[in-house]
Amino acid sequence: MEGRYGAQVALCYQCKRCTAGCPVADAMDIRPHQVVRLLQLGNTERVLESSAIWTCVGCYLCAARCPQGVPVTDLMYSLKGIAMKRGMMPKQATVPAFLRAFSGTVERYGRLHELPMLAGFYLSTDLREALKHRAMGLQLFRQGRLHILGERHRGGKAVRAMLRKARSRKGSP
Amino acid sequence: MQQNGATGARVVGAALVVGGGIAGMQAALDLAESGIQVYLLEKSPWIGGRMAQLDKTFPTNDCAMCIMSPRLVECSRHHNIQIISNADVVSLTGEAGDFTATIRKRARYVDEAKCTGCGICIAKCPWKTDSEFNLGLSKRKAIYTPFAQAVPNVPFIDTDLCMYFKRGTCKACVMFCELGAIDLGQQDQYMELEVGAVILAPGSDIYDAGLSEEFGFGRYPNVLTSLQFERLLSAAGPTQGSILRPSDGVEPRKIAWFQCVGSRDQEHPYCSAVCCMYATKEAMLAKEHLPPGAEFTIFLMDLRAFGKGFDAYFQRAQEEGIRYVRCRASALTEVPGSKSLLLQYENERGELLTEEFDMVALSVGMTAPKGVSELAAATGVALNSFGFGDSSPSTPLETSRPGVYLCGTFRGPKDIPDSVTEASGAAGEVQRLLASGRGTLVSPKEFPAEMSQVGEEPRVGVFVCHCGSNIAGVVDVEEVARRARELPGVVYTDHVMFACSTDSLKAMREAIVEHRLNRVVMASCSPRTHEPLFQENVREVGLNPYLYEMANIRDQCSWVHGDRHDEATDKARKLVAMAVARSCHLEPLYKLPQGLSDRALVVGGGVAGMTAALSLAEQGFPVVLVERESQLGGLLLEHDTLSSGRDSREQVSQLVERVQANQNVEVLTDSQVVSSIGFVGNFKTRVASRSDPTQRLVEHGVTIIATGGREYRGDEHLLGQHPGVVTMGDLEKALKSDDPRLRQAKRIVVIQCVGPWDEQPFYCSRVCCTVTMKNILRLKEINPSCQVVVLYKDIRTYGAREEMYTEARRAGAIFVRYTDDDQPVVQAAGEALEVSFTEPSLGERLTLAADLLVSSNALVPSAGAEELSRVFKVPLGREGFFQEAHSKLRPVDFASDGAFLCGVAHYPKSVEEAIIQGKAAAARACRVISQDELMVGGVVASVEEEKCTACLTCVRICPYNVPIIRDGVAIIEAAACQGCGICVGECPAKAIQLLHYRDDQVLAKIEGLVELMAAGSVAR
Amino acid sequence: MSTNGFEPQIVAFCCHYCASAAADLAGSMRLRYPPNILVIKLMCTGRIDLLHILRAFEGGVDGVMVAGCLEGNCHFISGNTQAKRRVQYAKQVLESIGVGGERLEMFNLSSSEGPRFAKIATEMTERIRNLGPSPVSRQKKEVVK
Amino acid sequence: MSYAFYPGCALSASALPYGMSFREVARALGMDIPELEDWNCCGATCFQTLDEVSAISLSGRNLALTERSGSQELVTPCSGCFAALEKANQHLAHDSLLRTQAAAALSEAGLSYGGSVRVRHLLDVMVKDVGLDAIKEKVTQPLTGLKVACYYGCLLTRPHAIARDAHPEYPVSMDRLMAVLGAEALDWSYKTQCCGASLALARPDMVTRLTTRILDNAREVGADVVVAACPLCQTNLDAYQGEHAVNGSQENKTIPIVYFTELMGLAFGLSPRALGFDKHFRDPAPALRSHSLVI
Ligand SMILES: Cc1cc2nc3c(=O)[nH]c(=O)nc-3n(C[C@H](O)[C@H](O)[C@H](O)COP(=O)(O)OP(=O)(O)OC[C@H]3O[C@@H](n4cnc5c(N)ncnc54)[C@H](O)[C@@H]3O)c2cc1C
Ligand SMILES: Cc1cc2nc3c(=O)[nH]c(=O)nc-3n(C[C@H](O)[C@H](O)[C@H](O)COP(=O)(O)OP(=O)(O)OC[C@H]3O[C@@H](n4cnc5c(N)ncnc54)[C@H](O)[C@@H]3O)c2cc1C
Ligand code: SF4
Ligand code: SF4
Ligand code: SF4
Ligand code: SF4
Ligand code: SF4
Ligand code: SF4
Ligand code: SF4
Ligand code: SF4
Repeated sequence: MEGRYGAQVALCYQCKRCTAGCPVADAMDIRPHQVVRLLQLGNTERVLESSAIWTCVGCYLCAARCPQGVPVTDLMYSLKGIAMKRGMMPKQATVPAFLRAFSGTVERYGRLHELPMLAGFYLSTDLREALKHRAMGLQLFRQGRLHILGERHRGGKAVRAMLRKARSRKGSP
Repeated sequence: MQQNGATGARVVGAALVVGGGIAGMQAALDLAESGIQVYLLEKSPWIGGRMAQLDKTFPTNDCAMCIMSPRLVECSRHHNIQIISNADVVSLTGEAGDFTATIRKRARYVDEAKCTGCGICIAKCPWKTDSEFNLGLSKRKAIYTPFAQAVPNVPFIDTDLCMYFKRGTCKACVMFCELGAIDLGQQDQYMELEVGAVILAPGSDIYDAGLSEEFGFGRYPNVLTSLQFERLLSAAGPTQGSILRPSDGVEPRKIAWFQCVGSRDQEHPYCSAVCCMYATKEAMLAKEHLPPGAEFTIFLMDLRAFGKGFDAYFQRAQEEGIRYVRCRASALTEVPGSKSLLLQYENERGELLTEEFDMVALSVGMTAPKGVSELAAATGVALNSFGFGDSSPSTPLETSRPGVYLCGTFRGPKDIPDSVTEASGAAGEVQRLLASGRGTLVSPKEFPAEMSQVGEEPRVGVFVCHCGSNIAGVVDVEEVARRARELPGVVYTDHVMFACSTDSLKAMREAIVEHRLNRVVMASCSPRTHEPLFQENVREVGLNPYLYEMANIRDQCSWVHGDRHDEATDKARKLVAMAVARSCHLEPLYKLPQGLSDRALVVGGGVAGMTAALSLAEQGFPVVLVERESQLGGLLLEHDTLSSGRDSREQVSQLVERVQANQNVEVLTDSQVVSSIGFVGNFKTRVASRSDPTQRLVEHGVTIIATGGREYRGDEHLLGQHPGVVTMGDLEKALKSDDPRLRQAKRIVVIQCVGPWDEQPFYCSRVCCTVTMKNILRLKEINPSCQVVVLYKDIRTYGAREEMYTEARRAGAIFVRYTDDDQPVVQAAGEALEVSFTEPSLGERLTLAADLLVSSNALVPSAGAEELSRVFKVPLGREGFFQEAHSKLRPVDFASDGAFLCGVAHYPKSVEEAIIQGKAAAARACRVISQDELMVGGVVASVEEEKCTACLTCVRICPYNVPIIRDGVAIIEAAACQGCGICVGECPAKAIQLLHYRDDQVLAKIEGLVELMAAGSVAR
Repeated sequence: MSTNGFEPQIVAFCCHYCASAAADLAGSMRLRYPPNILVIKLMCTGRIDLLHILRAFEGGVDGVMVAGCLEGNCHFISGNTQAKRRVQYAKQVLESIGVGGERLEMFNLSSSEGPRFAKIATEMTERIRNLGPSPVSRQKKEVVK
Repeated sequence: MSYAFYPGCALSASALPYGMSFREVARALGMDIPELEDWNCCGATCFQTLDEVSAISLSGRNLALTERSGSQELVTPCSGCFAALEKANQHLAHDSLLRTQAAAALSEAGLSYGGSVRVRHLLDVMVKDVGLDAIKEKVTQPLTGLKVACYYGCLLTRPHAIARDAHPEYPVSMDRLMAVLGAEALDWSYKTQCCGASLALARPDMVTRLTTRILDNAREVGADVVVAACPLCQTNLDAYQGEHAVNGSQENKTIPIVYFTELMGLAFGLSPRALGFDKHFRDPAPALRSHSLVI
C-alpha cells in the first residue's frame, strides 16, 4: 500500500470531495476521505476491517475529482485484495464470494460464464438469495441470454498457466 | 532627452504601461504625477479591467465603481497620460532607459477625437449579442460601450456582429451620428513610441467554469460564476441589483458558493487568493439584497482570510448567519422542473447530507490573461509555469528583461490593495531608472496671465448645450438660453450643438473676450467628466478657473425626464438660474507655490524601511533613516533561510551594504523620534539618540513609517514552562545553529495561529503558515524520518505559496485542523510532551507524544507604535498596526498628506511583500518630493482669525488632523487641508469658511431658485 | 400624475463622490424619476450646515434631502456621519418650528446605485407630495395672492 | 486501420441484443471488424482487486493476440472491458515493474506484447471513425419524437487518464449520435453516475438505490428510453428498477433501457427482431410504438 500509492496518499488534504461525490458513501462505515486519512495516519488495520472497501462500487468518481489526484478507487481495490489475502472478511461476505466465483470461473474457462459463476456465488453465500432472482434468471433463459454451458474456450489452458505465473512472482501469495 | 550621468546612455523620460486595470492605472498616475510621460496601453477598447465588473469590494464593502471611476477620469484627463486603447504591443527593441515600442492600434471604427459619447449610435444599432461585460446576463449592441462610466467614453464596433461588416448594409450608426464620428473605413494604425521603461500590468483572466462539467455551468441555468454574481449584485448591472434566478427570474432563497473552482488542484497548483474573501463578500451583499430568511452557504476547504481586516470581515459574515461548510463540492445534479440544484456533502459533524439550492455560484480562480504569451514574446519577458509573469523574490517587480517591470494580478493572483501596492512599487522602479529623464518630456501647460476680475461687477455668460439631441430632444434649449438672459448678472447667452467640440470651445473663448465675460456658466452635462475641459478653456483666455460654474441639464435632467418635455425645460431653467446665482458669488482662487524639503524621513530600518530609503536615495533624494536598535535589519536578522529559498543573512547584508554605501542616506541607529510638527513638504522632526543627548532636528518633506513588528510571546501551550516548547522564531534560530535536538526528534508537533486572542480578536499573521511549510521542508532535509504533525485552523498559503503546502505534504507532514472551540491540549511528559487534539475527519480524540512542540506565534506591532502614532498624528488600526488612508486604493498612504507606511508596520507580511511595499511607499513619496514646489490652496478651509475662539472643535472633528491652535487661534494649513468642509459646519463661531463653497456661495443656489420661483415664470 | 395637483419643490444636497455620481448614473441608464428634485453638489455632505437647510425651507422649498456616501465609505472618512448628526438636529428644529421634520431626509448610497437614486427621488417626491406644500411656501403663496 | 473486435464475456449471453444489433448495424455500414480469435476475459475489476499482475496479464493477453493478428485497434462494446484493457495497456507502457512481471506471465501463454495496440470503445469508433455523416446517410426511419437519455455510466469516461474523453463529466458523443438518428437527446444529470453494476450480484440492495436515482431522473426529464453503451450498465439498469426488480409491473415507474446499436438499427430500418428488441426485461416496444416507430 505505502509503496505503490503512499506518495499520492500523502498529498490528500482532507477536502472531502471524494466523499461528497461518492454515490454509496452513505452506506459506508468509514468514508473515502476517512479511508485516506487512516492510511495517512498509518492505521491500515482499521481500513481493512471496514465494510467501506466492500461497499465501494468502483465508479472512479472520487479519484476522478480528487484535486490532488489521490487514486482512491484503486486504493479501495487494493485494500480489498489485501483483506482477502489476509482472510479478513466483512460481515456481509457477498463481495469476496462474488470475486471468488468470478475469478474461479475465469480461471476455469478463460472467460466468464454466467451460470457457473452464479452457481458458485450463491452456493457460497445464500441460496435463498438466488431464489429471489429466479424470475430474472428464467426470463434470461427464455430469451436465450443465459447459457447452460458456454462455448469452449481454446485458450483456457494458456490462461491458467499465465495466471499461475502471474501469481507466483515474488511477494504475492 | 537626457544623458544618464554615469553611463552616458540616453534616458527617455517616458514609460509604457501595458494594461489599464486598476494596477495599470495606478502605475500610470504615480508616474505621471512624478513628471514622467506615460502611454497607457490597453488591449480592450476601454480601460478599467476586472474591477469595473465588481460590485463592492472586500473587506470594506466600498463600491468598486465609486472608488475607481475618479481614477478613470483622472487617467483620461491627466496631461502626462496618453491612453492608447484597443491596442497591442507588437515589439519592444532597445534597452533599459531607451526602448522603442511598436504598437498596433486596432481600428475602432469610431473617431475618438470627434465622438462625444452621446450614445445615439448605440440606441439606433439594430443588432444585439450577449454582453461580455455582463457575462451573458444582458445584451449589448454591435456598436457599444460596456458600462456608463467607460473611458474613453467612445463606443466600439464589433465587426463580427455589425451588419455593415458582415453584409455591407445598415450604416444606421453612420446616419444617426450627428458628429460624423463613425468611420467604417478606419484602418489599424502602427506607431512607434520611445520610452525609457515598461510596466506590464495585463492582469488575469478567470478560470473557464465550463471546464468543470460536474457543476453544470452553461447547462444548468442557475449555476453562475462568481463574476456573474458580481454583475447581479451591481446596481448598474443587468438586473439593477436584484438577485434573480436566470431560469425563472425568481429570487432565490438558498444560495451556495463553491470554492476553489479552478484553483488548488493538480492543474492549478496555486491558490487564487481572493475567492474566499469575495465569496464571503458576495454572500453578505446577497443577504442585504434578499428578503429575510434567505440562506447562504459557502463550501470551502480553508478560509483564506489572510489580509488586513479579513478575519474581522469573516467574523461579521458568520454573525450575519453566512454558513461555512468545510467540504469541497464534488458535483451538482439539477432537479428537473424546478431547476434547483442538489448537492451531496459531508458536514463538520460527519453527517452526509443532500441539500437543495436555488442558485449556486462557482468561485472561479484566476488564470494567466489571454494572449499573454504573445505579450511575453513581444516584450521579451519570461513567464512562470502557471503562465503568469515571472520575477525573483528579491527583485519582485522586475521581469527577466531589464527596464521592464510587472505588477498586479499578472504577477500572480492577488486582491486590489496588493495590486495597487505593486503598481506603485513598479512605478517606483521606473522613477528610479528614469530619474535623470524626469520632467524632460512633460511640459506643464502654459496659460496666459489672468485678467483681473477683482471688484468687477459680474458679467455672466451662459452657454446651453444641445448635446445633439441628447438635451435638445427633451429640453427646449433655445428657450432656456433665451430666458437665462433675464437672470441678474447675465450679459450673454448662447446655445451650441456640441459644447465640447473643438469649434464650440473656440467660439466660447471668442465670446468671453468679445463680451468681456468674467463668469461662465455651462448648462450641459456632468462636471465629473467635463468640468476640467471647460475650466481649461476659460483659462486659455485668462479667466480664473474658479469663476466657472456648471448646470447639469443632461445626466440629471433630459436623460431622466425624457417623457416630460415641459417639466424638463422648467427644471433646466431652474438649474441654470441656480448656477448663475452662484457664479455671481464666485471668487478667483489661486493655488500658490510653496517651497518644500525634498528630504525623506524613514522610521524603522528593517527590510521595508531600507528598501524605501534606497529607492528614494538612488533617485537623488536625501534620506534620514532612523533605527531604534544598534543595527539595521529588523526581523530579518533572526531568520535562517527565507521561504523564497534565499539565505536571509545574504539578503540583509546586501541591503545594509547598499544603504551604507549610499551617500544620500544618513543612518541614525540607536535613535528614536521624539516629536514632529509641520505639514506635507515642511515637517520638522526631532530625533534623539541613545548615545548622544543632543536632539537632531530633521527637516523633511515626507515621512515613511516602517517600524515593523515582532513575534508574540505568551505562555500558551506551556511556552516558557517546558523546554520542549518553542516558538517558530526559536525554531528558526535552532535551525540556524543546527541544534542537535532537531536531528534527534522523532516527532515534532506544530500548532498554528497562537496569539493573544484572549485579549483581542483574532487576526491572521499572514506569514506563519508559509513559514511553517518552509521549516517543515528544512526539518525533513536534516531529519527525514522525523514525523511532523501540524495542527492548524486554516492553512493560508495563498497564491503560489500553495505549492509549499503541497511540498510539505509530499514530504510526509500531516495536517490536522482544529477549531477555536476545540483547541489542542499540550501536557508535559517528562522531557517530552503529549499533545491531544480532535482529528476532525474521524471525529476522534488523538494523543501523540512529541519531542518538540513548535508554536506558530502571531506577529504583533513593534513596541512604541502608539507613541509614534501620537507623534506623527497618524492612526492605528484595531490590531495596533498603522492604519492606511484607504485600504483599497491608498494602501501605503496615510490619510494626512506627506506620510506613508510600509512593511509589517502596516500588517504582517513576507519579505517580498515588505520590499514591494517599501518601493510603493517610496514611489508615493516621490510624487510629493519630486516637485519643485507644491501648489497649495484652491478648495480649502480658511479661518477668520478674529472670529475664532480657540474652542478646539475643528481640531477634534477634522478627520485629517489638520487644524492646530497656535497663539490662540486655529490654523488650517492649506497644504494639508483636504477640502471636505466638515469643520466649517461644526465651528460654533462660524469662523471657518470652505473656499469655493462659502456659505454665501452655497446659499446663492437656493436664492437663485427662490427668486426664479418668486418671479412666477416657472411651474413649481 | 399628481394626486392633488401639487408639485413639490425639492432640493437635494449631494456629495460629489457618491450621491451625485449616482444621480449621473441614473441619467446614463436613462432611468425615470420626477423632475421635482434639484441637485446641489457639495464636495462632501460634511459641508452641510443647518443654515443651508433652513434657508431652503425659508425660501419656500417643500422638501430637502441630503445624500452622501454609504456609511463607513465616506470619501472624506467621516463627513457623512457628521452630516447625519446635523440632519438629525435640523429635523428637530424643523419639527419645533412647525415645518415638520419629515420634510428633511438623509440618504446614503454608492455611486453605482443609479437605480436607487431614482427610487429615492421618486419616493421623496411622493412623500412631500402627500405632505402638501410646506407651511412656509403656503404662506408665501398667500402673500403673493 | 484494421480493427479487431473484442466482444467481452456478456455479448453472447445477457447482452445478446447488443451483440445482435451490433452485427446487424456493422453489416449495414459495411464495417470490417472481425472478432479477435481466442480472446479471454479481460479480468474486469475483479482481478484488479485480487491481483494486479493477473489483471494486467489477462488484458495483456488480449492485447498481445491483437498485435499478433496484425490489427492495430481493439474495439470493445463493453465499458468495463474498455477500462480494463486500456488500463492494462497504459500500465504496460508506463510501469516498468508491472511490464516485466506481466511479460513473464504472458510468455507462459506463449505470447509477448510490444505495445502497439490502441483500445477503443465501440461508441467512439462509431462516432469518430465511421462518422456521423456516414451514419446519417443510412437512416431511413428517423427516430423523430423519441426522447432519449444517453447513459454513459462510469467506466466509459473514467478514470479520466485512461478514458481521455474530451468531456469526462458530461460526455456528448452518444447524444450527437442520437441526434443524427433523429431522436431528441435530453440534458440530464446522471449521464455518468455509476449504476453499481460491479456489485449487482453481491449488493443488490445498494445497486437498486443507485439505479433508482438514475432512472428517476431520466423519467423526470421526460425520457422515453435510456440508451446504454455497455452490457453491464444495460443489464443492471434493466434488471434493477426500483424495488420492482424484474417483474415489478408498475408500468409508469419503469423505463426501457436499450443499446445505442439497437436504435441505430431501428433508424436504419432493420428488423427489430434481428436487433434483439424482444430480449429485454422492460419491453421497449410500447415506448417506441408511441412515437410511431415501426417495431
Ligand atoms: C469575482 C471576483 C471578485 C473580486 N472581488 C474583489 C474584491 O472584493 N476586493 C478585491 O480587493 N479584489 C477583488 N477581486 C480581485 C480584483 O479584481 C483584482 O485584484 C484586480 O482587479 C486586479 O487588477 P489588475 O489591474 O492587476 O488586473 P485587471 O483588472 O485584470 O486589468 C488588466 C487589464 O489589462 C488588459 N490587458 C490584458 N492583456 C493585455 C495585453 N496583452 N495588452 C494590453 N492590455 C492587456 C485587460 O484588458 C485589463 O483591462 C475579485 C476578482 C474576481 C474575479
Ligand atoms: C518566525 C518568522 C519567520 C519568518 N520567515 C519568513 C520567511 O521565510 N519569508 C518571508 O518572506 N518572511 C518571513 N517572515 C516575515 C519577515 O520577517 C518580515 O516580512 C520582514 O522582516 C518585515 O520587515 P519590516 O521592515 O517590515 O519590519 P522589521 O523587520 O520588523 O523592521 C522594523 C525595524 O524598525 C525598527 N523600529 C521599530 N520601532 C521603531 C521606532 N519607534 N523607532 C525606530 N525604529 C523602530 C525595528 O527595530 C526594526 O529594525 C518571518 C517572520 C517571522 C516572525
Ligand atoms: S478528494 Fe482527494 S484530497 Fe480530497 S479528501 Fe478525498 S482523497 Fe483527500
Ligand atoms: S469508486 Fe468507490 S469510493 Fe470512489 S466514489 Fe465510487 S463508490 Fe465511492
Ligand atoms: S453617435 Fe457619434 S458622437 Fe454619439 S456616441 Fe456614437 S459615435 Fe459618438
Ligand atoms: S452599421 Fe453596424 S454598428 Fe452601425 S448600426 Fe449598423 S450594425 Fe450597428
Ligand atoms: S482557498 Fe484560495 S483558491 Fe480556494 S477559494 Fe480560497 S482563495 Fe480561492
Ligand atoms: S498560522 Fe498564521 S498565517 Fe496561518 S492562519 Fe494562522 S495566523 Fe494566519
Ligand atoms: S471651531 Fe471655530 S472657533 Fe473653534 S477653534 Fe476652530 S475655528 Fe476657532
Ligand atoms: S476642510 Fe476638512 S480637511 Fe480641511 S481642515 Fe476642515 S475638516 Fe480638515
